[in-house]
Amino acid sequence: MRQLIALCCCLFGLLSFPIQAAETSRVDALFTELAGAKLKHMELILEQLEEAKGEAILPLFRVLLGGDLYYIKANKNLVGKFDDQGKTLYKQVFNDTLVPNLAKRDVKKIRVNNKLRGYLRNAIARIQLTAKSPSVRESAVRELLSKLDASTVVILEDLYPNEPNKKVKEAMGLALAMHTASQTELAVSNRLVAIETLSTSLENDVRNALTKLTQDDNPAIIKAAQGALEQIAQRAKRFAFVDQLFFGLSLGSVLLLASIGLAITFGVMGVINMAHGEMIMLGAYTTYVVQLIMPNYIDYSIWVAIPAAFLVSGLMGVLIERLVIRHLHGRPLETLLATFGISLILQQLVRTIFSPLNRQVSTPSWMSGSWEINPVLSLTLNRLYILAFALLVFIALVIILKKTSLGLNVRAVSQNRNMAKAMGVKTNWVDAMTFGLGSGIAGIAGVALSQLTNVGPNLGQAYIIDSFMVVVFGGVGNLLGTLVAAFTLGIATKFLEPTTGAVLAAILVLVFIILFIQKRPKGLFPQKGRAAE
Amino acid sequence: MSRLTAWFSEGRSSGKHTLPFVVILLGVTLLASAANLFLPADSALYVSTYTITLLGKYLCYAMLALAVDIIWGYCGILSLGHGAFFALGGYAMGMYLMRQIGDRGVYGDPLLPDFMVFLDWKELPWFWLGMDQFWFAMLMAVAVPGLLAFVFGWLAFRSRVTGVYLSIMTQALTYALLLAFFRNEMGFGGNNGLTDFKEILGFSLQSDSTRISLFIITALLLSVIFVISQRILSSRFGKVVLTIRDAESRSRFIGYRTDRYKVWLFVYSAVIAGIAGALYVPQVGIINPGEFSPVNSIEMVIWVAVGGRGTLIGAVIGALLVNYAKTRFTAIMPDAWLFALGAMFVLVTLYLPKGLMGVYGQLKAKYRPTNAKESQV
Amino acid sequence: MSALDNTRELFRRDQVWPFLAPAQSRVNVDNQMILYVEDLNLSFDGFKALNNLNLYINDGELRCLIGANGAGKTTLMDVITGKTQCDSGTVYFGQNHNLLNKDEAEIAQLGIGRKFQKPTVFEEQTVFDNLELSLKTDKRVLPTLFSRLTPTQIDRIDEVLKTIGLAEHRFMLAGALSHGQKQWLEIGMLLAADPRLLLIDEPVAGMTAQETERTAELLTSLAGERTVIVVEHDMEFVRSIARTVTVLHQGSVLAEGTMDQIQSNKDVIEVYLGEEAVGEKGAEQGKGERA
Amino acid sequence: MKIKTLVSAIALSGATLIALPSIAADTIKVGVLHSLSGTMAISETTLKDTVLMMVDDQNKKGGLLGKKLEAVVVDPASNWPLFAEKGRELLTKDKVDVIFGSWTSVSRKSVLPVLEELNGLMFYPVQYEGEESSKNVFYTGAAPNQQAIPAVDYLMNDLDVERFVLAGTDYVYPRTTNKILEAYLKAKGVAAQDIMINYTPFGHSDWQSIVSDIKKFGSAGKKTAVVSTINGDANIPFYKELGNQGISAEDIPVVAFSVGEEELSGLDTKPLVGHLAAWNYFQSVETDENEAFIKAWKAYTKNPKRVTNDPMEATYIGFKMWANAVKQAGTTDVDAVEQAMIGQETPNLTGGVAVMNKNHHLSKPVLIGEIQDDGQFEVVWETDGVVAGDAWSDFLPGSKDLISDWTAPIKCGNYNTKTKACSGQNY
Repeated sequence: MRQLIALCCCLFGLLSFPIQAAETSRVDALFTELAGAKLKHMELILEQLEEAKGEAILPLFRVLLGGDLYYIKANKNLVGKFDDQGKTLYKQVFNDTLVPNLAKRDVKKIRVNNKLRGYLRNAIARIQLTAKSPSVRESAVRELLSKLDASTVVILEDLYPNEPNKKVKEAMGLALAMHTASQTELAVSNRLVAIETLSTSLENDVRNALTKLTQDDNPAIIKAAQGALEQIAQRAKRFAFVDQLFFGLSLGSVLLLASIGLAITFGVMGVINMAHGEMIMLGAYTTYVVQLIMPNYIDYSIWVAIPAAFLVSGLMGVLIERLVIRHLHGRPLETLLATFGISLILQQLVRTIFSPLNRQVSTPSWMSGSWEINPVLSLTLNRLYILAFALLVFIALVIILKKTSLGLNVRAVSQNRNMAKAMGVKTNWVDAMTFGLGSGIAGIAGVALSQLTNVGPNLGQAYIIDSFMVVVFGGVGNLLGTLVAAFTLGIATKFLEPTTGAVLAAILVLVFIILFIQKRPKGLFPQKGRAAE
Repeated sequence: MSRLTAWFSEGRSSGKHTLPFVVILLGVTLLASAANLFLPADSALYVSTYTITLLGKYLCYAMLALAVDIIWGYCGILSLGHGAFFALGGYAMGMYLMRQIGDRGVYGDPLLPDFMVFLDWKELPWFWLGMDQFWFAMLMAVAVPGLLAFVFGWLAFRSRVTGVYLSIMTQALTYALLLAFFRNEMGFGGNNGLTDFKEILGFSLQSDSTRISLFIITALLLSVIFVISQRILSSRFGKVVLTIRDAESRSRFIGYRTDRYKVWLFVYSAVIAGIAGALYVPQVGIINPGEFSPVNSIEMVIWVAVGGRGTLIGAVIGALLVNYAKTRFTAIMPDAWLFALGAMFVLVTLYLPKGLMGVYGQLKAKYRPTNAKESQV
Repeated sequence: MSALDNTRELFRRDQVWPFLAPAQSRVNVDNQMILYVEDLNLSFDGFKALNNLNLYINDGELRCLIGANGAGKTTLMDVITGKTQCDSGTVYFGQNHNLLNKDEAEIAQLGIGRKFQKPTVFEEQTVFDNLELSLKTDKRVLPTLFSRLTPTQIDRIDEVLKTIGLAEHRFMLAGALSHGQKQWLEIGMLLAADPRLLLIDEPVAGMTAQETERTAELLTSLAGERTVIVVEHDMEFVRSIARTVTVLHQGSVLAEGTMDQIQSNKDVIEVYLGEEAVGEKGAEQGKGERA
Repeated sequence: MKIKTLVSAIALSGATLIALPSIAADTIKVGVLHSLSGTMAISETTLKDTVLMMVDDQNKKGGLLGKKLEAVVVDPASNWPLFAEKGRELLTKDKVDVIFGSWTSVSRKSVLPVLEELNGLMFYPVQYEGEESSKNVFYTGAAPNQQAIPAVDYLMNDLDVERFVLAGTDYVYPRTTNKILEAYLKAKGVAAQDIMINYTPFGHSDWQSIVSDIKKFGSAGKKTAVVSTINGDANIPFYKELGNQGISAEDIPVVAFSVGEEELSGLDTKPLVGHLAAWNYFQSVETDENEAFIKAWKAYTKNPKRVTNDPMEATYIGFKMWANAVKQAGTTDVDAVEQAMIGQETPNLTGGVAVMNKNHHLSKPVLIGEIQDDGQFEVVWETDGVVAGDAWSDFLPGSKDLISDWTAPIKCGNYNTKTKACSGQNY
């Protein structure tokens, strides 16, 4: 089998060789034409190029699709732009030889628009049907599902029989089935078989094809199509549920991250820390700064940002504790006022330092994109990571509080300050550390949030209230409560949203919390000891 | 009637700041008004209409601060949701003013306010009915906040939700209302709220005389509420309220149903807030969901903290000072005023735990120790 | 004018509004019993604080509760005054008032006064106000709002002030009083409320010898028209006032009787009085020899 | 009686300090009423700087009528009632001759009555929902017919879009715009089930479900596009979510009305390449005026990376026109300037000429751009010639019959062509 493929490949090669020789001149002409062509003419040129050069044109299309195709103003030669450690260089499109000493003004970009991009994707897919790696072939086929025209079908038909890879074959089979099913002149039996095969797929294009078939004039076909759609819908429903659950969990993880720091400063120390949101904000800005410092290592920046953010926010926390909170012990409601003042100051501070505009924090490549489980269910990677991260932080925190001596002291102080003092615990030190810890974790949360939302002076304000709700709902001073509360609220919101819409969902959740607190005045997991009051 | 006056006269002994306060307040009010009406615009003593509306606004805030102080300073209940009651009162007034526009709206629709016309609502929602009657609107301005406070307080205080939990719940309350009023489906004008008012009781809101009268009315109401509150708080009821702040369980063991005391005080405070809101809207010219935002409610608490909680006069002074400072700062140093304000809050909580009145008290005690002794009488 | 009259009618102080009128009947003590506590059970996660405890108090008697720490003395008071809910059992005040379905305020209004271990008075208010607040009056919201001190009430307060010896401190903030004075003030607050039943938790803790004596006199004098239950550790004090003593142990009654009966009671001696009793006996003997 | 003195001190100082009559200096005062703190600071500070730059620039040219210009900046702090108060402060206390300010509709609505009462003059530089025309305000931003409708036309004609998602933040601008678009689309024969409308609160940050709904809605075989009136802050998480859920511009293009260069500078545009925005100006347009403007701006802000955007152009045009009008009228008196403004022409930055119409709205070209990976827009379509801003939309039942004409004989902001009546004026 393999040999056979190889054989046809080189056959292709042999055949195409003389033609190539003949056509080189024409191709070059096309190239020069491409340079500086009007958007509307370009598609035509590209078509000609595709048929002329076949697979060999791929690199050009790729570069063009990536928006990196330039031409040298002087001689209209095409070059591809690429970045190397921050400085832009240009290379030949077909053989990766570097084109030396080209400055920005020597070259001009060849623009593409959506139409062209669409065309290029298909073209690349068509060409890639015969690519080496099966995965590429498969994605190529799936890409084509939506635009099945006679020509592609022909190609698929003669590739189908001798396709070695099972999955690719499946995909091709699907494509062909779609085609057969849609052909009214074919025998009903064949079409029914085709529909049968379609009913096993979750692809959108398949579903749309079937929906078209329900307008078919043959009752049998209609019936079959509807049956198939039924099946698909059934399966899709299950995945939809999973999807929604994931959304809920993801929102929950964000709430958890935002509130867990507060669970310490507020829950354990009883400080109503209105500046908590700004601690998160500081974390986010730290991420931004880190990325400024290491622009070429965005992928690793996060790993630097996390400890950095922890330190920055943590130190700020210690500072606040030493300067302000320390003087307000036993007056929780007054810490509210002081910390509110602090939050105002911090906001204005970043506004003056970083300007009030949002700052760009780019997502590491390994965090972008999504994990395609199947055509209807795909989980976005960044949220997946953040979910995991939130849980990680939570566990780490629990360990710190339960296993380390700091944790022991913290709990001692939170339960009975004076007794702890009497036993020789350095309460001042513990307070500073606790507050630092809480703030630091808020900072880490900031790193995570910088991947989801905009990094601006108001970042903190957006989360402060939710955080308080989560902590109070969970039970002040109880980490587990915070965890449960965060996920409960997250999931609840997400399952309400489809029916009620975002705003009403939020309102309902709030009202629910208010009523719940009437029933359980100390939250889900009431805490023993006096820290709460 | 005589008995009521008797009841008041008795309070005089305890509320010894009351008289001077009322005198000064009304005095300043009348002077300012006169200066605005009768002096030529170029004289140095002329008080511009801008100042009048500004002062009017301050007085509304002072009234609001009074409400917060009554519940926080005297009963120890820190409400972070008083903005809600204020805004509800304001909306009641706003709806009345909206209905007053009548067919002078840009679309000339006799019944529907403009924002309803261009989001093409077909008929007036039920809760707008009757709002064209001044008395009814004013009734709503006090009844709605009062009712909300009653329901909330009744639930919360009976199940003994206290301290931080209560504060956060009040915050949740106002936040929920904020979101609700943002929704355009609610029929309260969404984010834009209610604005472009023309007349109140037939008097044009643009005219100085109306502004002055609104200003004077605000001052009058403020003093009346001040006197009543002073009296209430110096009655035995007031003493019970203090015991709730200091040792609630004890006063239960003496036989006081503290939860009921709290509920009624909460309602009273909410009603004052509602009145403040209703006076605020015609002087400022717009009411929108922003008033519900939790940050506003926190600011109110800070006014009281600055002035000195537990003393009505302190609340008033705090509100006037902070807002005056805000006005000045936003004009003088638009880029840095938040620093100043923030620093102010921090410093006050750190060094003046009893607020300005606390300082005043200390000074007095320092210079006139004998008097300090009497003051406990 | 009629409207005016109505308002006048509305605010007459000497009578409360009908719908506010108390549906409260007097405490029924036909058979000389004022407090019935029957098989009371209460456990704080696992630990049994009260273990089907039975206790009957006669009307007008003075009863001492003694027992080691954690014997359930204070818990019992908490249950009686409605501070804590018990798991099972019944507590009746007289024959007609079931205390378990009432909250602190109601119970207090029925005429059960309580003094805490640690004196709790309203520190921000004057001694006078403290007493005024605890007077036996209508304690619902509106009446309190429009209430005014009647001469009789003032006399009552003066009287109490004399009894507790704080007459000259009447306008001092309660917070400024000494510990002992606070103790007295709190007792005074009980007197002002003139309750049927007083629950007094360690009245003489932190008092000087003669203060203690005066307290003893006061309590004994109270007994009779009032019923008094005293929890105390100071044996001397107990002996000086006690007619009947009840010993609690691990949440249930261990023994009951006069001081002498108690002291001669075997199991009491071993669980509670133990060495102390022996020591005292020894001391007496010593005296005897010297004599 | 220290207390008495204290209170009186405060009250009086309050009264007098603010009331001290401002010394009539020999300058022309330009009020700047943009939020410098709070939620809107993110957008408005830029415009404050723009005005300051224009003032500098004008002064370099020797000012106006032989007087120097003096900018008076105040901070309404994104607090709507404060806009009215500060507006009054500018007009009565600082006696400014003109105000440049406001971004959100509500802030404009809040200050409007004050302007009309004190007969002030304000330039409002942001695209908005229309349905308003005041004698005292000149609207240099786009009206719906200068942004939304051409954009939808482009989607239908050039991209053959058949299904539309109208996603917006829940406030009056998106509400109105979407109402207009809905009516327009239906008029164009788009079926009701092919239009999906969705509103979210301000600063909405969790877009998962909504984006996945859009995805589902878009997977029905017909070409689908999103028309986004989502407000500033919420956009970044929205686009991030789009990118992560793998919705590319080829599948479902998003055309936004409030996403400009500045918003894009806040995020990584790689995943957004190809999404659209409709404006009257893009930084990428290559004309001499624009180049000069950009150069000046970067120099002024001392930041070579600083971008320009549409509201800045609107401010630029507004300021130029006002300056010309003042020259022409020879005074800064509001009524004179107001009349001189109408018919005023000034070159815009995209190579055309902006004209101020009788309804106080501008005639501008409409451009549609595709987001590029460098955070700039590539113009893919533009109207031939300029479009006149329409104060009162013809697609809303309430306002079909209304027109605005501030020249004699009508002199009315909301003149009903049917009843020949002018309703609701505030003066």
